[in-house]
Amino acid sequence: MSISGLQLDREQLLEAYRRMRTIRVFEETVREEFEAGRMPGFVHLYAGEEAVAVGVCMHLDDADRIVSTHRGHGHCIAKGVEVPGMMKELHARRDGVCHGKGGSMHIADLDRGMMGANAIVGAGAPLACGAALAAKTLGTGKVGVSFLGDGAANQGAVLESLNLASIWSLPVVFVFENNGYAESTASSWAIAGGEVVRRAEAFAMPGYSVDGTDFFAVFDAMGQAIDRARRGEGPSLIEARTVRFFGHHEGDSQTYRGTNEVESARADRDCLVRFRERVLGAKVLDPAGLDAEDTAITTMVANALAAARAAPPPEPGDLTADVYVSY
Amino acid sequence: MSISGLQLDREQLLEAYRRMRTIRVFEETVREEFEAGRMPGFVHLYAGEEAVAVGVCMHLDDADRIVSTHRGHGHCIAKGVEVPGMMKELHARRDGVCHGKGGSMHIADLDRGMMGANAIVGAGAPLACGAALAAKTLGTGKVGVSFLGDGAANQGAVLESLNLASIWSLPVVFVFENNGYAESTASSWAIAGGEVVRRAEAFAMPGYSVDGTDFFAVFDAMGQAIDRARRGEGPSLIEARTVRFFGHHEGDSQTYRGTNEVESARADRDCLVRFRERVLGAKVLDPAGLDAEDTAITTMVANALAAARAAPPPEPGDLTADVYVSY
Amino acid sequence: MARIRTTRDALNEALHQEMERDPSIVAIGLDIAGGTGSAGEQDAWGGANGVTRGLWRRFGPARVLDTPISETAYLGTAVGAAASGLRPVVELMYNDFIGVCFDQLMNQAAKFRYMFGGKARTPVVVRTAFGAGFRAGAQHSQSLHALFTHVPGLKCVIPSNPYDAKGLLMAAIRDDDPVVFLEHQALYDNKGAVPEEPYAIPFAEASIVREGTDVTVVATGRMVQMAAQAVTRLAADGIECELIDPRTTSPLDTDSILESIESTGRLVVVDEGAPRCGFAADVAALAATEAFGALRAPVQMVTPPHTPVPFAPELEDLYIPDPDRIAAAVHASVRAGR
Amino acid sequence: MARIRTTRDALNEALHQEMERDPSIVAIGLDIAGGTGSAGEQDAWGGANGVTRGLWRRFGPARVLDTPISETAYLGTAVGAAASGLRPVVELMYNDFIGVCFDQLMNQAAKFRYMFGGKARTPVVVRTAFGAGFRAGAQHSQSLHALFTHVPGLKCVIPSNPYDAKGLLMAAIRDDDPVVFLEHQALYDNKGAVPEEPYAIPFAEASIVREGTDVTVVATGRMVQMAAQAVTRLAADGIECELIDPRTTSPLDTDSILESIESTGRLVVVDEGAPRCGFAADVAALAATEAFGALRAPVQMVTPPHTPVPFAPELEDLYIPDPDRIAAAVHASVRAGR
Ligand SMILES: Cc1ncc(C[n+]2csc(CCOP(=O)(O)OP(=O)(O)O)c2C)c(N)n1
Ligand SMILES: Cc1ncc(C[n+]2csc(CCOP(=O)(O)OP(=O)(O)O)c2C)c(N)n1
Ligand SMILES: [Mg+2]
Ligand SMILES: [Mg+2]
Repeated sequence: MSISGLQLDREQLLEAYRRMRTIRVFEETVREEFEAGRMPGFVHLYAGEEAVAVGVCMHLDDADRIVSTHRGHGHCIAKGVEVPGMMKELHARRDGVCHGKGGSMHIADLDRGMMGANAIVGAGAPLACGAALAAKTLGTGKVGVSFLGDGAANQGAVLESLNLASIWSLPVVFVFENNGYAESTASSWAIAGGEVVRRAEAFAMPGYSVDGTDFFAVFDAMGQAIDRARRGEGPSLIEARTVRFFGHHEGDSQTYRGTNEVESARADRDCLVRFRERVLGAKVLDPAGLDAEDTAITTMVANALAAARAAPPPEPGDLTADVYVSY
Repeated sequence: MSISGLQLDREQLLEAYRRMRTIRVFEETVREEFEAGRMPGFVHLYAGEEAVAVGVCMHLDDADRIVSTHRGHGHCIAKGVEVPGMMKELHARRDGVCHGKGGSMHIADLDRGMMGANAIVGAGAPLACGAALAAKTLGTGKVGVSFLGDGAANQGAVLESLNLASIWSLPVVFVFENNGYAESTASSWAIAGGEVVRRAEAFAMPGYSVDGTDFFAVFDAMGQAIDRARRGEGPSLIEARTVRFFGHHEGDSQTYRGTNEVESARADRDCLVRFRERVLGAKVLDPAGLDAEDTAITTMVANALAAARAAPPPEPGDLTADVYVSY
Repeated sequence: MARIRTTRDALNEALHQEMERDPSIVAIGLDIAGGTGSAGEQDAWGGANGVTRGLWRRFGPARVLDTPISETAYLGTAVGAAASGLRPVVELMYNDFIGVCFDQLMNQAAKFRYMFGGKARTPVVVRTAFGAGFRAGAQHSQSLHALFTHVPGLKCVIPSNPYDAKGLLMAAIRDDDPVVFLEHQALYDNKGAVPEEPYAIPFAEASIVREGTDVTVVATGRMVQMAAQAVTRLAADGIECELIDPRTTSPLDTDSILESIESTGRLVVVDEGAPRCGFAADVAALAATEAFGALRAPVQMVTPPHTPVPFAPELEDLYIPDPDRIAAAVHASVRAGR
Repeated sequence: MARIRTTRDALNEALHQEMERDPSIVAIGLDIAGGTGSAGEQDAWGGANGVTRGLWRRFGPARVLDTPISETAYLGTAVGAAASGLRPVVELMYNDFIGVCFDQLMNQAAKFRYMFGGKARTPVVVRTAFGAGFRAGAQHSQSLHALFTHVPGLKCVIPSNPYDAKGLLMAAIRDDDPVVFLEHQALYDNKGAVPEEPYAIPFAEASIVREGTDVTVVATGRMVQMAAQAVTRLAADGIECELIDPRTTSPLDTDSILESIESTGRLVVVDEGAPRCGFAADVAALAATEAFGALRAPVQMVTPPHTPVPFAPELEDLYIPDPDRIAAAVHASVRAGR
């Protein structure tokens, strides 16, 4: 039986907080770095959505596998990918976690069970089914998790995967992060029926619609989903309603958002604030402890940034390396 | 408001019967011709499913458009494509309806609003949405109809189309012919939840599950769907449970089917027999009249066959003709 | 005085003018208006690259359709609509996304006319961004024109400057066949003279960017710029290159290429696509089969290596053919000559 | 005495032997068992072409998985599973269906290793039927190996006879990279010697089907048969062709081709794919860039025209390169020689 988030012990709660806060600090740092023109490429920031990745990944270990989206930094950190290697990757450094060849949109760390950010919307769903199939065939008892945006709910790859996972009873969980938008387009418009969770029923699997800014709600739904998966009963779908604090990507003017939409979300729906209030209210953790974490995380990320800036780029020979295992 | 099939007048009922019987005779003729090795390519026969195509197409005229499947002969005939041109096409003759370049799997007749059989399962769904979009944009009041097999219900193209049609309120009807199998694979297994119609709800459109061997049931459901489409309210989904009298394609040994499955379906679920019983019982049509139709149809198809056999093949220059409008 | 515009604006103008002229043209794509269903501004994006900006305001939601992220459904809808009397112009945000929807182009749009015995017309345009240089990584940087050129029934257009962008897009929209229209990401902000009045540039008419008698250089898209820099430099060294931009890879103006080779005897093909079965190989094969007698040196292909596009700027810059490599290839061609 | 088997049986044997050897191999595809969920016989089909027959009985439903008609989902699942420790062998019924699922190959499987800095292995094999001749029309008859060869990160294998079919499939399954394995529809019933014991044929090793010094003829798949007929006939006329079957188009054994051209000075490439940016052009380009000095005549490409595959037998037979056209090309090559 799954334990509820409220039953987590002190150290686990601290770990959840640590991961969420690390994501937040990481994203804010990346944003500054990108704005200052010191980071190449495109970045899609996860700030505001931390409770989803962490609520899900607190149930997983390195042998469970997740497949991420274009908005992948949070999933990485939640899954245990190390910040220095990530920061170097985003800076296109040779000892980045993908040796500088992936970048933000393709960041991956298979050793941590993180099968990659993915710049093709929806493409991760079948891949997560694959991880689940491997777990099932090899009898490891592990699961696959597919993180998806609301926009991905309309992509054929995803819809087919829901069906396949269901009839093959794959140990996979589809986690839809409904942050209200796919780029500038409202999810309430793009998704017939308005909600992703309706699709669970159509494909004969349990569906959970949870407040994605509430770590405990996500954690509890995921607990049930993962229990089902581990019992061999098949997939589940979680729709986590959440909020994107920044633009779709850095550079997005966001004029399509309502007046004060972001401000009020930041005020009322900040998952970190909510988590803090909850654990402080329940007196499981104390403010000083959390503040100490914050300081440590800020330092850690700042160090990672400094190291990333100073790190060397790939070498010319890397261009043609690692296309194939052998050719 | 739609009229019910039982309200159709004598001539309309006779026309429905004529189309269904024509399909049956056509398919049986094609089967013999194919078995005798006189017809090239692959053929997928529609015998047993006639009431679906005809129940749907009795609502349509030449300016409404249908997109068919690999099992397209029935849809053609139901939509008014002429048998001689079809028979020639299947024989790869130069004056076949596609000049011998399409064949059974790509038979089309745009003048009759038949946008083609399609050898890619599910590919027709977006195309039918396109016909619907054209009707909507040009304000013609016409509709698009996508015929699909049960197997197509799991194809991304189809699932995406359900969503798109719904949110764009396209005047399109998705008609799923659930004949129990996709090739040798049972639809009850391949479709999570067992039924296609559940997906209507997920994509926020009305769904109808009807006995596809009952012309009147199909006709009535289609009546409602098309009314909705013509009122500009959007798409509908019809799942017609039907039966395939022959193999998936000619040559299929069908060992995967249950003992006596086909025999008992032929005995109890023959849509032509059922239609006949119904109209004779209600005394709208008389047996002699129907028999006379049967004879006329048999002769017409035989003539078409003879003409097709005698017709000349394409000419060498046709090989490179009509790739582009201009190049 | 010449009217100077960016490629983006030239494309935008072509769309406006054509949609004004022909009410059967509709525009379809992700965020091509933007803000649909949202609380804030509608028409907020004008497409990921801003090419369709203003269309929604001008032509309204019936003709400018935002879509869910369902490339197969909306591309297929456009194809079906094209076969039913509309002239849809679809935006596929990046050509890399063709992987999720190629069927509707390669098996449907491209083949209708032939399969249906010449009875179908499918005037659909698929506009799509392509090309490397933006540190966008392996899935947003490809140059996939070889795939489109390979498929009989498709046409493939690659403008290299704002003037051509406008004229070729107009031609594509007026064309009665399915056309893939490739817009290089790095050229959107590129400026050049663009007349205000509508004009269409016929397909299969290469543009001779520079005349020369020593070496024929063929390049498309952004590679035209790279090659132009190289040949200017080479001219200073006394090597006169004829730089040809085919502008459409299908149909291809083989005559212009062959005539040039007849006069120069040397060919360098520059292409941003992958080398194997790519467009560079296609032109090299054309020369080897049709202009062999005139060739006086090995054909030189300047392409990226057979690798995905790397993220790191240092690697991506090495990946993309540049003026140095092009000049080196021209030198090699001249040296090897007989 | 040689053990004679069809290509179908050779492939089937390779699958059986490899799955026996390595429990991490799973087979996935439409009706590859057949009858799943039905009232009658299970394992009723063994795939649309009967290649996987018996696997389900031998290895059971956990390793032989029938699928719904969801190519993206099951191909993608195979790719994800390959990156997670299995070695899936997927059947894509016809290569024409790649249009609905190319993304999982071209953007995912092919790029993982590179994008992830060399840390991924994706040992997935996609077996797929291809080729014309069955009057199956434009959507079930294509030869799309150029698409696969074009994409860096994929390997592409095309056996032309039962012996190679078995050995190359074994090699493909043992290979650690994503491999597209193309089975020509018209060759399934083709017979030849096939040893019982397992053996793997290395990639990038062309087979010299016939030695000769006058003209190099390169052909793959069914075209090897067509070319073999042509060269036998030509030998009677005193023209000795060297017939090379590359067996894998990616990686390509360029050395064997180039060496042969060095000795013959003449090249005829026969290919069933479409001509533009196709494999014939690729080999022609190889010659024009790397063997120009040795070439004594224009390269000849023998391919179908730039059209979809027609349904009518009379047209399809004209479409497919045949021994007459190949022989004519060889004659043209010899005549044009210097
Ligand atoms: C197949 C495909 N289509 C379009 C895009 C362009 N694109 C990148 S992110 C994105 C929006 C995704 O929205 P959502 O799934 O809700 O995720 P979010 O960005 O909100 O996290 C789009 C359309 C893409 N990368 N892949
Ligand atoms: C994309 C694609 N996948 C697979 C096939 C091969 N195929 C042809 S028909 C068919 C079964 C279709 O079943 P269903 O949709 O139920 O239609 P039915 O044959 O029963 O009328 C399959 C798998 C195909 N043509 N296209
Ligand atoms: Mg979103
Ligand atoms: Mg069926």
